[in-house]
Amino acid sequence: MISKTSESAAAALADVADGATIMIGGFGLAGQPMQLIDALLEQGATDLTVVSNNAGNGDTGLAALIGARRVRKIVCSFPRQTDSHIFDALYRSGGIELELVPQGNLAERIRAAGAGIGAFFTPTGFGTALAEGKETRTIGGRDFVLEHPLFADVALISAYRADRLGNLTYRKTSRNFGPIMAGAAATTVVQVDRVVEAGDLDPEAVVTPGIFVNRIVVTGDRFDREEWADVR
Amino acid sequence: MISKTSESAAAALADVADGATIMIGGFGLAGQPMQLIDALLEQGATDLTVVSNNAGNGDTGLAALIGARRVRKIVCSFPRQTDSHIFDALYRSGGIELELVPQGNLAERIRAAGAGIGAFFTPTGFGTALAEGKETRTIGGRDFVLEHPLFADVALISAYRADRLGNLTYRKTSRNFGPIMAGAAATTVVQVDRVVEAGDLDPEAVVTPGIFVNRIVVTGDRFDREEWADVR
Amino acid sequence: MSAEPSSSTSWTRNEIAARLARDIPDGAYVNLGIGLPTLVSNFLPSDREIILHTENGMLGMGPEAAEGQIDPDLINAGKIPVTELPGASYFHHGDSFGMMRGGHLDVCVLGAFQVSKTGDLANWSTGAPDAIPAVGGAMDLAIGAKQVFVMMELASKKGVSKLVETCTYPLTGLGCVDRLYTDRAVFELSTDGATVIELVGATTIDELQGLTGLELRYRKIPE
Amino acid sequence: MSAEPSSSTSWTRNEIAARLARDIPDGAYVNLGIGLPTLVSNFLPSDREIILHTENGMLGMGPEAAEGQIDPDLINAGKIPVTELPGASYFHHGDSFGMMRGGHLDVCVLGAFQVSKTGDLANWSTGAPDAIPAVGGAMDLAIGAKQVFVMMELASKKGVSKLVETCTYPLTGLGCVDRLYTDRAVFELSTDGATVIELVGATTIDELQGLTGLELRYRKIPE
Repeated sequence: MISKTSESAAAALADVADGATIMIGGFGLAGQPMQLIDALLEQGATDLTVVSNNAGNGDTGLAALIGARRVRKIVCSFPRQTDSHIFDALYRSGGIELELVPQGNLAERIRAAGAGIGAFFTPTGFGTALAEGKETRTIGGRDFVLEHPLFADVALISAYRADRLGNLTYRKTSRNFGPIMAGAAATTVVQVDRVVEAGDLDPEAVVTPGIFVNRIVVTGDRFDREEWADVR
Repeated sequence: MISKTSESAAAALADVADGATIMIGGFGLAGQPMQLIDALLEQGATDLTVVSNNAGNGDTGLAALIGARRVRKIVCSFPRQTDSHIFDALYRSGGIELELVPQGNLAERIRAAGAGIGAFFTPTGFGTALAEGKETRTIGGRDFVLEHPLFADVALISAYRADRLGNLTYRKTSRNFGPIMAGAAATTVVQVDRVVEAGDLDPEAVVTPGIFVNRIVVTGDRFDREEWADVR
Repeated sequence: MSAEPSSSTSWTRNEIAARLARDIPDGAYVNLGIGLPTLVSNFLPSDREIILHTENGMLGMGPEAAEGQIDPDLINAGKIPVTELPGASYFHHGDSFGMMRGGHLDVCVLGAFQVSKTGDLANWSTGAPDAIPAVGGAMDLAIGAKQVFVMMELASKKGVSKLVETCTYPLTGLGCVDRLYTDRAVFELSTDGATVIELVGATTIDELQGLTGLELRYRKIPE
Repeated sequence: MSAEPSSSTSWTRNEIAARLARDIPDGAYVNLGIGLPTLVSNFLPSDREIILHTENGMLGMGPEAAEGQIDPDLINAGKIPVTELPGASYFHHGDSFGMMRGGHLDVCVLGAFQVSKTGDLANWSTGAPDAIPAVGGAMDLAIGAKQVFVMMELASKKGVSKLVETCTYPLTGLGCVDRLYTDRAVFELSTDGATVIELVGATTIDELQGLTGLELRYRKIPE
């Protein structure tokens, strides 16, 4: 019987290699797979390329991974935030490489990797500095830039519920990059509050089918944490 | 207060023009918007281009529309079926034009139209007769064909439930082309069994957000029909 | 809130927001960019149902969450906790930006550093050499709606026009701004250049031409 | 059902299906194309959990619906009513074919008119001038899995080999077939050509070379 549940975050990430490309879900803190990032920090892989919308918040999660000098390069849309001081300092000192991608192109490049698209023409960014050097084409009177897929060795994402087959549901706007990153990585590791019986998730409401998920790490109910006290 | 519910299928389709491009959802009979096709037949628009996976089954629905000589051209992946005799006869006599598209390219071209993608490189069909004359490119050692979006003036689809804002859920494999066609058409008309109160559909389980839906036609519970007797 | 002019020739930010809000029709799907444009949400006419999109994956966004309602899983593009209205839906980033790029939103409202007379937009970078770049969804929003409205003060604090012949800051999008709402006037922008469609208080076309250095047409459009 | 050879040198269709089924590993995501490949579902080892994909938008497809269980909303790619297993999920055609094209399925099983020694596949059209063309998902399935297995009789009813140097029928995909399961032998195909990895009964390499007109290598692969 298939069971994708790992005994721990450490076990789920044991084989992450130095130099790997890691996608990390989340938009700000919503959907950021904190326990998995902590485990990656602990695990020790370095020289990583990270694909993520932001470049870390505060001193925890992705920010801590960057602070530990484990990230050679980050591919993201919005590194600069009020609380991105770890990235900011490292970037200014030349300690981290940045590929800045408009958010929708970032999302579509990730989606393209999962969907077997070789490249696509997008209108976003045409005529701007972020399209410099890229192939362009006018199609039906509109101008487009050619963008290529973004693949990863490992995707770390956060969802709400899983079943043993890896079918996932999310919660509100924490869904963000999870479903598309799950498709773009050779190995997808998801942290969820709880694993339920196969059949307990409504097949109409499964957002990420289990085919995209390799390993599940159970982290316990989010509502037990202080931050969710208001909506417990 | 927004309400997208039309008083009848006839009212919802009153403005379909001759020469229009119409997408019609469904895979075989599952998800085929029968009442809307019947209303289109009644309405009288002709010289239509139809985008649909199949070219009609038996003597009803899309088959009847084709039989009435209202379809100039069909863009589809699988016209020939055991019960596609109306299309078959017309095609053999030169009475209807056919653009044959591999099913996944058909789906992705429809998705591209809704998602603002100008064109995309797909591996499907490379080196085959269905890619003849199309631009090709080798990317990362793999061969791709360039395909362009398919837009429509009107999409006719079938869903299960709607709310007044046009949020939709589907039922099982009748979902098929509905969600992507809803995004690719200037006007999307959906037939549903029932319209429920805004808030009654779980926001996590809405498959087609109302932004893609213009008009709703209520057809009554499918389970009242003979075909669904087994699973009522 | 009141939308009456606070001076005889200029509007406050709230007044700009209120004026813009009146141009959003009933039933519209709207994205209000982060920063200044969020003010518009305070002025949406109560007799219209306007559905707000947030790029991080939601339609039917409600007001900011009050204290005691904070849900870390429910935030807007500015990462501020918000609420959910009946009829809301959630979707992933691929679908959310597809929705934008595909032109399904009726209106996007954005702030700007500069806007050119033909609707070029610069709002993501000042081009300062030591700045840490960040674009987010700016370029997607710029091309991601049937109509793109920009709201800003017409002049910088130093009195330099931000409506210009050609943007000098890095571009966000080309020819993408349809309407520009400022403290001094409302403009329609097109490949033909800028047309004033409303003057604030006693503001004159001559004044605006002096300030912007642009040749401006005037065609009053009734609201 | 029994999978013993029914003659000393050839397998029945059920035997081909049974042999192929044994190569599908536990936990695999599999698409069984319409027609002949659906036989494989009868031979999936009961000690393995294999998840079936149907291109019309479902993972976790169960067996054909029995009488009294027919749901018109629940059909497979062949438009046959099927059932749903616990842990199933539904998705639209864009996502379903993205899943295939993106290489997420472990195995696709297809039928064929012809297969070339380097894995070219012809299974959608005989090229007859008066035929009504129909391709469906054939071309997507041909490139849509980590491994593509084809099952067919090695020779046509007229005794002509369907494993060929170069396909003469219209192609479905280039170099896409990894393994070919036939009534006489199992082949591995690659850019290097065809390798026999299993001979049925007393079948010899010489016989197969005579039938196909191809130079064939032999390398027995233990199951």
